[in-house]
Amino acid sequence: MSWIENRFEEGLILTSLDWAINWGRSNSIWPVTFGLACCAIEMMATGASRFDIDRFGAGAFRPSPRQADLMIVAGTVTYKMASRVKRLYNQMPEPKWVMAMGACTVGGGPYFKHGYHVVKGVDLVVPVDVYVPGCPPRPESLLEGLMRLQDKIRQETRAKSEASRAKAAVV
Amino acid sequence: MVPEEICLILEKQFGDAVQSTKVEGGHPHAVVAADRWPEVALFLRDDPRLRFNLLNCISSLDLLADNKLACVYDLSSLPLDRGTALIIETHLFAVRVVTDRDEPTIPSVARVWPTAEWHEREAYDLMGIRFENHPDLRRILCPDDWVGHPLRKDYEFPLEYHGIPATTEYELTNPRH
Amino acid sequence: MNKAMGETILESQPDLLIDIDRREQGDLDTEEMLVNMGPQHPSTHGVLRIVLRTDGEMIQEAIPHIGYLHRCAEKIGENLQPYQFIPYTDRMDYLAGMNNNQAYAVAVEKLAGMEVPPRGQAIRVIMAELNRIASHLVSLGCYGMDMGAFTPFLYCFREREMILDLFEAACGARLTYSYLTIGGVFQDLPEGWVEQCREFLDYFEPKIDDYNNLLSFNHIFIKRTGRIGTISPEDVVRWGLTGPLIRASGIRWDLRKVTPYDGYEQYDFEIPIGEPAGSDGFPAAGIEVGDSWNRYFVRVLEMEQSVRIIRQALDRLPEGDFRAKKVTNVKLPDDEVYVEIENPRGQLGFYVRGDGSAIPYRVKSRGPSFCNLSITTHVCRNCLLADIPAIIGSIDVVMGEVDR
Amino acid sequence: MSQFSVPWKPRSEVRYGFLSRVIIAIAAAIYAIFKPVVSRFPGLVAWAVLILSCLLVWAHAVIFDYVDETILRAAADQDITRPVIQFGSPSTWGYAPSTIEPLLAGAGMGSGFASLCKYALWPLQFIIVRDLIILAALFALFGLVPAYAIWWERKVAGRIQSRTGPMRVGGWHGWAQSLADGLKLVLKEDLVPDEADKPLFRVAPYLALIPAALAFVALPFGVGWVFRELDVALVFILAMLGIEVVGVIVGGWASNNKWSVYGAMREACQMVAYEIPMGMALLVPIVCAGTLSLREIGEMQSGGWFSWLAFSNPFAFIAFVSYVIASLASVKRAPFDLPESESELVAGFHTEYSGYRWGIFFLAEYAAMFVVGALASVLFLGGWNSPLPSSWAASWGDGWIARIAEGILFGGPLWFIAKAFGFVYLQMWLRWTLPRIRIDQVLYACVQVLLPLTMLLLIGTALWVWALESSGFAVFSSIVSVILGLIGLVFAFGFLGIAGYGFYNQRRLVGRLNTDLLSGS
Repeated sequence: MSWIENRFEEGLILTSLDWAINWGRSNSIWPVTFGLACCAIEMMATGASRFDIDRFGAGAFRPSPRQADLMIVAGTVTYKMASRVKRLYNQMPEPKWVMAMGACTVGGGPYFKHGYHVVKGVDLVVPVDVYVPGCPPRPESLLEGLMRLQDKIRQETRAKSEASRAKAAVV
Repeated sequence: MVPEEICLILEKQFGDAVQSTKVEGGHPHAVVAADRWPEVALFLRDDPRLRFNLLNCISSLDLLADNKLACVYDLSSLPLDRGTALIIETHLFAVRVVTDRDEPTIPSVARVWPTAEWHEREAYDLMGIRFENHPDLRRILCPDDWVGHPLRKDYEFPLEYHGIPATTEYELTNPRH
Repeated sequence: MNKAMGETILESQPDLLIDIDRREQGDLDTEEMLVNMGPQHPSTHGVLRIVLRTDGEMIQEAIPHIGYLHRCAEKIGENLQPYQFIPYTDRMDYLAGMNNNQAYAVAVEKLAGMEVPPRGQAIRVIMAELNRIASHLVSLGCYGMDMGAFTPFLYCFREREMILDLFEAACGARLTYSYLTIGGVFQDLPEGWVEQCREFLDYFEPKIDDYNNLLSFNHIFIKRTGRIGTISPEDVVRWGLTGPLIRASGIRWDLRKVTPYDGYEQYDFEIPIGEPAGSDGFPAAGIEVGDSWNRYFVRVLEMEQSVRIIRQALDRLPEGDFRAKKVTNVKLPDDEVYVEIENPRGQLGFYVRGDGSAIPYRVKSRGPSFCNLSITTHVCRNCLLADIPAIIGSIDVVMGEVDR
Repeated sequence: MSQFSVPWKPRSEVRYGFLSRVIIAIAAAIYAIFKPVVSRFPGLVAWAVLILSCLLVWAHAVIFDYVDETILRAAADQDITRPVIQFGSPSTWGYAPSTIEPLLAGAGMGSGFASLCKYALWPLQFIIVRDLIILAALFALFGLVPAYAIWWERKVAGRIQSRTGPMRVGGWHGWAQSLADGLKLVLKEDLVPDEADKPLFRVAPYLALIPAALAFVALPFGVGWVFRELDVALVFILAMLGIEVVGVIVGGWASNNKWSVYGAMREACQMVAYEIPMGMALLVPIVCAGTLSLREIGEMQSGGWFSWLAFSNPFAFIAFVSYVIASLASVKRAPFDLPESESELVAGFHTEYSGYRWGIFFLAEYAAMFVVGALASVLFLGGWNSPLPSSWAASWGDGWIARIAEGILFGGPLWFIAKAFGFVYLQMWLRWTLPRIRIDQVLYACVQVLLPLTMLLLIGTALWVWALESSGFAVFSSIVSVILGLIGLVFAFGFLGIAGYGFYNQRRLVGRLNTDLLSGS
């Protein structure tokens, strides 16, 4: 929404617009089918019958990153894989979000000490919105992470931010 | 067939090429000279008494104290007849091939057991043993531009790879060996 | 993929160049294409990457590239005591954590000369077989999904969740259990667990028929997988394939029978093998020994046998200790040992070498998926693009175990 | 400078299409207005929108008839002849509002109401205005069918897979899920790959969408409720379904992605394979009916269940089954979903598509599902007629209530839409049950099995229709059609019974084992 962002003050129209847009985005977070390791199995379990991530509208796992909104980095990211993760992130269209699922993607996890080939946290490669700890996180944790992401999306606004207002004041 | 008999057969067939044998303990094996190893491998596979048709695993070993590298080949023999009942007589054995640590070279047995191809690539990748006559000796697990062979005892952990920083706490977490 | 990369692959595979020369003499020549399948691809089961050399839909060559999940397990094993390394074995084959724990525990016990009490052994067998069922369920479901049938996947996961409930009750974890530890199991079974397990088995056994009706004997499914990717018994052994693959090719080989460990010799069970078309309980046509369908179906049959083993183990679960007295700081002698056990995917081997201290000098694991995957290039030749998921799925790789 | 120095793209580089901007603004404004109603009575609104849009299609004819009648009767009463429309003369513009007012008042309306209506009714005299209104209603339906079908598909999939599907969005059973998806898709970045053939890439989704929309134009929703009644409606609809494929092929090719090209080429192969058997199967009812006009075919089947063309002779019955199979291939549904097969070709022809362009492909696919279902219902299953013979209603008179009751009981757009959605449901059911077949098997099934089969069916039907001239055979034929009708009845009840059983049973989802209560766990 670059063409409308940071142009107008907050107002009735803009907040209504914000509400509608955030409602649409937060209720339709499609993850990309991208499993790396153990956490991917829990991610599959989250999509399966008992936990059913589809209840929140996030069940449409898209095989192509072009159609996805959310990249759940589920599992250990290695140095060999890091460039692929980054490419996948770049292939996703805006707006996009990244969830770091599991201890390995949060910060290296059990492989922190002797894992010569393990990236110590996926935030060294792509920007992360929500961290879900656990090794692997239970499906409930992943759903909780999804809801935190929804909260985060609902707080987005297209109005002039404090920072840009302050910058304008300085200029 | 017990390991003693296998060792006897091997020593009778190859003489000096079998440098030593060890039949007691958890892992009976024979140490074979590196230059004769393909011959021995072929014999192990094709001899009707031995028939070691399955290569289970190649374990590379860094003998830092002796300044040697070694490969341990675990073999087993299984029947190929369809639906054979379980009264099959199976036997297990291992062969160790030792090589110099500075110029580690062992002849490849990928032509004898095709499964050895990937195992040897792994040993090359992680331990740095070069396998002569290997059809496709490239790194298999680490990226092609990886520096060093990680499973060696004196391996230095990388501090950075393509701009991604690794941890700086390696001095605290230096490997024991 | 760019052209340069394709050329390096061709250069590294001299026989491909010969193949191309032969093709160029033909009168009708079509352009070949290098297609990069993975590491992010829905049907590569994780981060396997396969470079396909295709002529239209026909696959001329499929070259797997692995290592995208290389997590340095062997290096870690050299730096931790065995009981500390157990959690890392969970994460190698994350679908069969219990079996991996068991393999390393059996190897270390053999090296250190430890004895596992009978109750510990029985619990191990129960857990290993339950995990075999859980792992095969995922394999079945994912294979169905590779073939385009989405629903069996969710049914399989539904039943698997119940097994995870049982594991959770026993050890508190859903996926990475670390329950089978050196010298036995980590803690005793909770009260009432045995009854719950029986209840599950009663629920689960009829479900196998459901899977068969829905997927195994589905006409389209047999058409898609039968006679695809057939591996002869000779090739199976040459490439060191084990587990359901070797059995599907008609060789009755199972380490639980051949070299029994943890008291498997006490239990009465059969080793299912792949059968030709028209055998009892098999489709009348469309399959052959060693094809993808048989590899799939051997897993279904193995689940039935696992249920049988679990029932026997539950019936004769002995009382007493569940673990040896000393588990931590066990001194490993200056010796070496190589032990293989039957993992759901094949023979999982651990080579452990001690040097007199409590930390092993060298740990090497032989992942069954690693060996099983190495036949890809040999099998995926002159088949259709749609057969690649059929073959890879029937090999059932877990990349955590391939790359370790 | 390493490749990881700037890991994310600056916001300023994000590109949005012009259309997406416009749609965002309109959609957001509309939603902001309706937000209070929607958030309070979600279920009500969902059903109201669905029913209203069905009624809208239905109602336009009634309104126009009423307008025509009123004006003409009033004109006749007051002895005013309908003006001859001549170019340049004032009467080109129809009756002036001032003329309409006394007419309406004379026709019995209150003069106040008549003066209110005069400006509203004035434009309705012109065909083009009427057409625009009908088109608006039709396109509302066209947009609504896919949106509803996508949500429905997710719910059906959930039920089949022993889960629940969307539950949260909007409240009642996630009814607003498609709305949220649509809004989000429109708001996504409009991404065109650098290496793609950009004009083709941009135009391809519309190439798929517009034919699917045009097919709606010739669909007869009921007697007189068709936008353009074509003599060759069937050929027109088939042609439109054929053109839709071009969009897929162009999109796959223009993406410059190998997976997309695979998808496009598979679609091309598949089209060649299924189009001929599908057309052949559709010729069978045409031979039975002797006309290409869908309206006439529909009217022929107004004699109740046993007069439907699928039961008219054994060949038509089999042709119906062949058509169902070929139509699955035509709309790329499982087990023929090869062009977008997820486990083989990442996402097939739409691998590179994102945002609303991808959404348009999706819209077209679901609209096409509805169209092939509608075709099946017109040509084989009685069209807009209910299973009860419409002759039963003849004595009811033509009062308003009788007309509505007739429309509900004996046939009308609701029956037509319900039948088409029955087919859509069948397609979903198969999609979530069957594995996918391989491309060579598709070609084999279509070219070597279905094509000879449908050819034989065509010859058989022709002979059957020829033999009907002898009266003895006609008796035999009617007996056969009763038997076939009974078989069809068994199938229909089986279909509904299994669906109902599944719907009821899957409400009881499988729960956890009772391990929480174990001591020590």
